[in-house]
Amino acid sequence: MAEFLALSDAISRFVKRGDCVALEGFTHLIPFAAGHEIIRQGLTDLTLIRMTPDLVYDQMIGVGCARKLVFSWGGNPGVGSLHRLRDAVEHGWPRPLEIDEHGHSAMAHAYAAGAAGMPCAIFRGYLGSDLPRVNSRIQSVVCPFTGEILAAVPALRPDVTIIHAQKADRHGNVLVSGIIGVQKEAVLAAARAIVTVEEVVDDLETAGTNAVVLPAWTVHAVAVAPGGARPSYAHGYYQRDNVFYTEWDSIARDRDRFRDWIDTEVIRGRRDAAEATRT
Amino acid sequence: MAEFLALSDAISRFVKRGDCVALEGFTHLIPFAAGHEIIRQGLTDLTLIRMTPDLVYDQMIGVGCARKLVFSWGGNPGVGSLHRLRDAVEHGWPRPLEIDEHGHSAMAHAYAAGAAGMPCAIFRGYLGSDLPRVNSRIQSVVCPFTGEILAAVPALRPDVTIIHAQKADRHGNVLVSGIIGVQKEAVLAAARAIVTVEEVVDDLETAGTNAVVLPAWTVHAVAVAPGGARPSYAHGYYQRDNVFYTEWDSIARDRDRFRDWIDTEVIRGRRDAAEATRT
Amino acid sequence: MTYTATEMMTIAAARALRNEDICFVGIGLPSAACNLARLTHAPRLTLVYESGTIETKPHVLPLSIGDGELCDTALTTVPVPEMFQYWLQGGRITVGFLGGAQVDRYGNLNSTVVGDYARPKVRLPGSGGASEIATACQRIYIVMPHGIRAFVDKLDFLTSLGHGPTGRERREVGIKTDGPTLIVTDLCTMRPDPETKEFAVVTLHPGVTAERVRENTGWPVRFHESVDVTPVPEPHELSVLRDLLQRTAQAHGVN
Amino acid sequence: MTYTATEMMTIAAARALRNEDICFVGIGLPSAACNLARLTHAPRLTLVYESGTIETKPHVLPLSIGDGELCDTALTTVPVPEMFQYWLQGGRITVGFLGGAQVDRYGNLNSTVVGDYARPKVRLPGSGGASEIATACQRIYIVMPHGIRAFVDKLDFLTSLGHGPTGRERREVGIKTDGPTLIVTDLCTMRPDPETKEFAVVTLHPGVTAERVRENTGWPVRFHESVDVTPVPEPHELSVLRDLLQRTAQAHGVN
Repeated sequence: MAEFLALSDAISRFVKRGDCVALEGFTHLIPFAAGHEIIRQGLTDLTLIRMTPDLVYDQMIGVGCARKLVFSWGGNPGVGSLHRLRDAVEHGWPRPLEIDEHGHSAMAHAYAAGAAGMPCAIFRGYLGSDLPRVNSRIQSVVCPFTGEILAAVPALRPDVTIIHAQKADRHGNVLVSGIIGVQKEAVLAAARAIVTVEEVVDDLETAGTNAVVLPAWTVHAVAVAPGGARPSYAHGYYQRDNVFYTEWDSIARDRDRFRDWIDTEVIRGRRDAAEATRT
Repeated sequence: MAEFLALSDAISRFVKRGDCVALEGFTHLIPFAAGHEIIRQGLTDLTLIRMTPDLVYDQMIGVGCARKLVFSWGGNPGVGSLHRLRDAVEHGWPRPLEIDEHGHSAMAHAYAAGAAGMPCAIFRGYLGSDLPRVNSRIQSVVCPFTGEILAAVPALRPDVTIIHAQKADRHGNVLVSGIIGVQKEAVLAAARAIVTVEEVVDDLETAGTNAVVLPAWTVHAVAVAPGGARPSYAHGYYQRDNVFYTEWDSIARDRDRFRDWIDTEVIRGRRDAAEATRT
Repeated sequence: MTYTATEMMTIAAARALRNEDICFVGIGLPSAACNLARLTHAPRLTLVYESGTIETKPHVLPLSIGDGELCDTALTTVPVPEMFQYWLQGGRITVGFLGGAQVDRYGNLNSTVVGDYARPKVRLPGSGGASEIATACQRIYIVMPHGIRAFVDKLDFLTSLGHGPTGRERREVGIKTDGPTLIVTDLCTMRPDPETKEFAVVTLHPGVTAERVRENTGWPVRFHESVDVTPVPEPHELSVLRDLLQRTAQAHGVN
Repeated sequence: MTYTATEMMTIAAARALRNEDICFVGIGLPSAACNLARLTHAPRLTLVYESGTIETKPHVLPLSIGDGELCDTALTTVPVPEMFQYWLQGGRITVGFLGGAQVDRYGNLNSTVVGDYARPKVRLPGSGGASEIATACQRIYIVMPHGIRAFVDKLDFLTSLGHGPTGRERREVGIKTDGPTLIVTDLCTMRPDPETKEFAVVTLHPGVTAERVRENTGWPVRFHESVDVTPVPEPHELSVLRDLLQRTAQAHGVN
């Protein structure tokens, strides 16, 4: 049952060194505030899962949080490379990064399988691709009715999933809307789930609709974090900061400039974050 | 691309003798008007697919439309037996009925697999049950990662799916809301889809939401049929006629009384139906 | 206050539910029991119906599993495939209620046919969600009126697995959920032996004799070493249940 | 009107789309081409983005595949698993746009690594949706600027299947969709040979010589027996494209 916690308490209580952690949000509602809190708490040896690592994982990988990355597209959307991710894979800086690489379809199916309590997902995929040659976690099964060979991947079962959502009600029920990505699946697939929200409201106002609602009993902690998805966006609250996404390219290209940015904006930004939640 | 047709034209154009037909709607939005039109058009040798056959299939089976039934729960919900279904299975009246029997989980997975273009669905099911012993269309696959034996069923791929929905817009896009069952999956799994609707509106008013909308290009015909789900219900329009569901028990118990009812209410009711759509 | 055997059965089933439970509810007696629990001692009980309605708080009992009332009063309504995939199979349900035409001493259930499958004497409705509810929920509560044709020595057909034909199959297949842990009838309540998994009577409803249970059970039924009397229905329980059923009858226009 | 090579490429790609198409759109050039088609000759063109937005009509181009603009202007927005299950794998998409760091003569694409997979010289973003888009859509259009490091004799890694390493593998595996039927570059357009599936130049953009295409292609590139000149961009096409890109730059505050 969801508990309302300060973000720093939610992270320290539910995320442990060495955990398998998914911060999801398909371009929309990316939980940056939670990612920054993980950096501030100095968590390491994490296995990070995310379809599109985006800037948040570039930052976490760049400071050395991660031992391994499970992903399907690792770029700066609309801009180019994730330079910290590339530096880790190409040069092992600041530490070597193991990768478990898939396609989007595989990852989406694997989250759905995790949510459904299945050990694996099957789909029609990877036909003719080299990916199964380099990833032993891509296998196959034979359809017992048609003989067709189908791709199989293990279900994703994070220790912790963290998402950002628009609203929670006072019971801790959560509403996600707009581009909803794999957020529901990632939460339901996880052993523990943390949701940061823009605001807490009396009523989600979804009665009788088919809105995407996560009941409070599927979530362990709700943390109020207004702006918690910036520089990505929260539909109905604020827009994507495309200028920052573009600027990130030059910040992340250079190891020193990156470290300065983390120090200024994330580590020393701790006080600002704390103040923000107090208001 | 959806064409607006009279219900009788939609049925005569898209449903053929011997077709595999799914009329879906999980208790809610059951397409009775379309089922009655199939009876009036004297279509036979159909394979009928439906999770919960309900009264609409009791009626279609009772007049002899069906050669085979694919289903997972064949009762009169809240009341008792479907006597026409039982008569067909127990005594071959008015003709023998082959059955392909599953559980709800299997049927739901099989529709989803059909919508997803898969040849089969896998799930954790039928453990210890006798159903796989009597239905050769229940097989298994082994998870290549854990060795777990999982149930497998063939995807459902109806020749025609028919559903009833609340609204279409003038392009033929369809909105379904409330208890949505497997309607979306059944439409997307089918080669052809017919949707009857309560009304046509200028705007579905779902912009920016995650409402269940079927684009016009997934539907072949839209037919306006106000009250087309009666005696089941259309959320936001009218309620379930529980009295009729109860009365059906005594109507359907007796072959003669059933035939009288069909003759009076469905066959001779044709005129009424035609008048209803004219107003 | 006087009460009927069915009221006793419904109330005994309701009492087994806790605030923390997330309950997969079937129509009929289970629905009455779950809503009675919600309206009395377990106001935070979470009810899930297989039609896709999650955390529903119906004011009247639904006649069908997909009545509009369930959707109107739900926290959210999901598609049926999602219900079976993410919610039932996903392992989120603590208690599933089941019944059937036949039950055996190990809590296995038949809701498919009486007689031979290919040439049935009685064609029953079939599994519905039961075959997976039986193995995916943490615990199964069985609610069925006692009777010699329902409490049978051997099922005609095993639709939904209890503890298996010999009481061992569930564990042998490696199923991690508990299976049936309670049977509530109009005569008594029964619990399985921790080792053999055979159900034994643990309480007799007030006024019911052991003999009457024996007469209505198709196997040599065992009794727990200390059989208690089921606590008599409280006036509060009875009045809430009767109000609920009366509201329901009025709303449905049935009787 | 003068125009750039990139404008020519975008316009040539847009012209290949029809009103009846249902298009799986990637970010960048494909998005510009698809929306240009929608704003000119194919107003009923249906655009689907992998973020889940169906039938979207963005006023400005999205910078990312999941911009709010796509959702605001969509007929409906579905979860990402549903997008890949029911919409892409379900066989509902007629045209998929792909690009990559490398393409070979059979339209196979690499968007994974330059160099060895385990010790890459350049770690590229990876497949994203491409490995399944390549086989699930009815047709694939490839849009990539010409260059000797991109149009290669042999891929470092095959991310997304075109017609296969020898042009036969697609058919051999039994894939029923057409695969790549068009490559549009900043120099020319190419189509595959019906038999060998090797891509050959069918039109050269105005002012481009065959020699220049040869110099920028890493294999001995073939030319169709009658190579035409790509029709020059119409003023209307150019002005709609430039308006779109200008609106987009303003909206994003980039440049």
